[in-house]
Amino acid sequence: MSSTTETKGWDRQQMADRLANEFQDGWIVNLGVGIPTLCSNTDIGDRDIIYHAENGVIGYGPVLPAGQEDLHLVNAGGQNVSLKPGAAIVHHADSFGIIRGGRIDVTVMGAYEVSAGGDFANWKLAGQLGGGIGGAMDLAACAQRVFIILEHTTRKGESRLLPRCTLPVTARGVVTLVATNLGLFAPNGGGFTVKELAPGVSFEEAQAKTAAPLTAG
Amino acid sequence: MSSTTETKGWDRQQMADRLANEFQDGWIVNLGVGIPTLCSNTDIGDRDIIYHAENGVIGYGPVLPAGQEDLHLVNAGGQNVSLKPGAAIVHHADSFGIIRGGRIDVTVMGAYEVSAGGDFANWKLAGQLGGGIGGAMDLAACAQRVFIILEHTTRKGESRLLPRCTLPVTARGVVTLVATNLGLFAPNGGGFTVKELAPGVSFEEAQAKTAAPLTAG
Amino acid sequence: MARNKVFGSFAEAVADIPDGATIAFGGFAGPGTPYNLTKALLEQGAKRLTCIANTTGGAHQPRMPDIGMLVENGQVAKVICAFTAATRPTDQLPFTPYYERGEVAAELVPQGTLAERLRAAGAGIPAFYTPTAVGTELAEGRETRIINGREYLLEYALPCDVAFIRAWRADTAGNLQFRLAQRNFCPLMATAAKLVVVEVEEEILPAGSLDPDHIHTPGIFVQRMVKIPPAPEGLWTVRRQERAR
Amino acid sequence: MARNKVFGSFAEAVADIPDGATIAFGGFAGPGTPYNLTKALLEQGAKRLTCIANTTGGAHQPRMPDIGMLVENGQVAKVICAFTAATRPTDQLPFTPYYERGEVAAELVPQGTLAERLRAAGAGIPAFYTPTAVGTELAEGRETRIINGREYLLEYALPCDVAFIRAWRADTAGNLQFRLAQRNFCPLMATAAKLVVVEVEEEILPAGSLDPDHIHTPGIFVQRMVKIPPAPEGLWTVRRQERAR
Repeated sequence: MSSTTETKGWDRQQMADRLANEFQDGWIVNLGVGIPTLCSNTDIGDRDIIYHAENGVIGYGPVLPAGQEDLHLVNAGGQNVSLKPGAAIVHHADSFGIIRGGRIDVTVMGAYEVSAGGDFANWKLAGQLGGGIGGAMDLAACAQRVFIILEHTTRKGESRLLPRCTLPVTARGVVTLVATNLGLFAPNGGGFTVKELAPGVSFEEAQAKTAAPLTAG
Repeated sequence: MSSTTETKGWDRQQMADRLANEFQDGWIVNLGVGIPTLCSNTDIGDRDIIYHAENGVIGYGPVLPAGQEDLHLVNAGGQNVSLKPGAAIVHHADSFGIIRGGRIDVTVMGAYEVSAGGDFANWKLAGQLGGGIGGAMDLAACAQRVFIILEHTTRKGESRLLPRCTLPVTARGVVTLVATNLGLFAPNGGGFTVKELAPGVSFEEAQAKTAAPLTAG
Repeated sequence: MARNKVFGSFAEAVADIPDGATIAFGGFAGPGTPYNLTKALLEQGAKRLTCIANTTGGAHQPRMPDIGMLVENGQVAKVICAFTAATRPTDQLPFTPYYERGEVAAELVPQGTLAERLRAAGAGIPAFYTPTAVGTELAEGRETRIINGREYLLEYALPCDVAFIRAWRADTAGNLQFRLAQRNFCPLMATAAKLVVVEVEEEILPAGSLDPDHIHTPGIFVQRMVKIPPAPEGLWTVRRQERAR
Repeated sequence: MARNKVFGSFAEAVADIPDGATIAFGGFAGPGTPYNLTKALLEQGAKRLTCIANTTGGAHQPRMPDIGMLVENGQVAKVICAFTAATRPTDQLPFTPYYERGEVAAELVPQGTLAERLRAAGAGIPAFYTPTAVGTELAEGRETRIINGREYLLEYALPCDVAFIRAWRADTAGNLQFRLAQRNFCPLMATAAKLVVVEVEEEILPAGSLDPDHIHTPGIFVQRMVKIPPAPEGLWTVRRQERAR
């Protein structure tokens, strides 16, 4: 873990760290825009992870500091990243061929909502005309695993972990692991299994902030 | 024309020359195995022709003499060819993407039979199980033009220009120009229009050797 | 006689783009984006355009020429892209209010499906099946098919009249090389369009200068190229442009 | 811990190929053909194989290890290729009499459809439409569809268990470069197969030695590589082999 905190719950980097620690040696990993990109900051020892971005960059490394960037090289979030030895570039159709072909071991994405059935919603807000899909539907439908990182509740305090999504879904029944500021959860059909609670968070508090039944893992 | 002859009719190179002289400046041309490959020997002045082969070689030139070959470079007939400046290599799916995408201005192929309706047959002999399609069906269905080169008659003297094909066809209604040892012909639905007769060949002789009605062009 | 594909100015290269054209714009998060051609099209003024791209642009400052500006300039009838709104509620794309007021139409397409539809158009494949978007709002009322026990959505090829792309190196035959993340949609759009116009970063080299094994877009797909002049005439990436000031 | 993908011998690289496997063989008229892996498979002896390739080989002398030899060795149940017979009546493929006697099955596929079915398998596209073969014997009784007024044939993806391919250069990450006409089907088969085994002509270089912009098959698709030793142990092209004697 990159930092410790006295504060209750996990911060953004800790949420990313917790999921990154699930990555297995040799996995090909796609990181979504926002908190998921923080996973590439996590030190996971000598495990060899290949980061893939939608724009066809296979084998990228850390974000480079200002002045050291290569302006021809960005990850899916537009950040100027580095390349690791053994990197390769393909075009967008080949990149999504890799995705649809099932070669991505895990995609980590942000979301507005996750359901007990493993559905998630991250492309369209309530009442919005259109939205922003990007590569999320391709990744969600085709990656071997879908992990989600999101704040446990909205700013109004409403649970983002729900019995069913209220927003239009990105894909159905695909999410297997969810990191929030309160802990690590796995959709189980009827609710969520608590795999781990963040420091200072009790089961009761997590349940109180979750609109679906929690089960001790 | 690369040579003249006292003999009646055209030889193989002359058949190829006659069709090659139809190629227009800037055309992308695919040449089939056998007599059609002789088209690339034809001197057609300063017209810029790009030769494409099914294996993804775009912009090849003449066959190289023994000892000068590059063993990594072959045309569709397996001959060791040269590359012209501006050549590019793609893989087989992209090569047939070029074909199906309609980028080939003309494909020149050999055939067993051609019909008055522009059908032709070049992949399966009578009574044969299976056959040899290669890229012929893709090219025939998708090139802008299909030109055929074939001997006018079989060894038994039977016409290869027919009211209808007797062998399984490669594609229907696609052939616009046919060069044989007797001349240049265009399928016209009811028969063939005579565009040109080879030296020493009379209309009557051509008609006598053709199983479909000929019309003076 | 090899054709001359090298044009002297962006204005000349886009002069005859007609009203009603369908234009694909390369680029993803900066690299590969045809800023200079887009700027020339803003000045040229063609109207009722259909614009195909990953996004309409304009979510970040400083703005560079993008489809959002063509929309603001009244040149766009429809966009086909993977974002019609930003995913972060606090961002707003300049395009979005035009869309919400019904002044511009939009077709929202998952990014991989967009790439594959362009690739299909270039490869003579009129339609294909994909697992993407099955079970979502985007699949409602549309044709699906079960193949080997899984449900797939039918998608159609997306041909274009014109593609605007940006490349790193080129030769006079039109062969193109893209550098790193610049490749993205550019080679696909080049195959899908009837007229391909390229802005090129490096000097355009004589035919035969590029290794035939290392060409990303063969010259047979490319009709027009313009070398990007140094700033202030030529637009580079946002950051390069800033540096050039 | 990066995996070791470099194997010491062809025998080791093919040792666990099971009976009943579907194997794609790269190559077109020589370049890209995995002669050494095919030879090792002849010695390994796996049976009831389905072999996918442009052709079963063997039309010309001197013969090199090919699918026709696997057929003669009793290892093949079925072939899927663009030639089950030679087009010239005077040629005969070694495979053809086995097919005619019903000892081996065959699926004859137009070359472009074969390439596209492999590409589709690698790209997660389960099926697509193509104009090729419409109106021919190969389309009889099969599903077609009219799209924009033209008739197209439905074709399905062609996934493989194993691909045997030959490359020019490689690095330890499995990134491959093919030289000139060697590329042909090889990159497609690499995406379509679960296990990709490569015979490599040049020394296998450390990861990072190859320009990321000029890699034809990314290393994520490649599991096993063997450097081709000099003759007589290693087989090159027919002509190189002759010279090496």
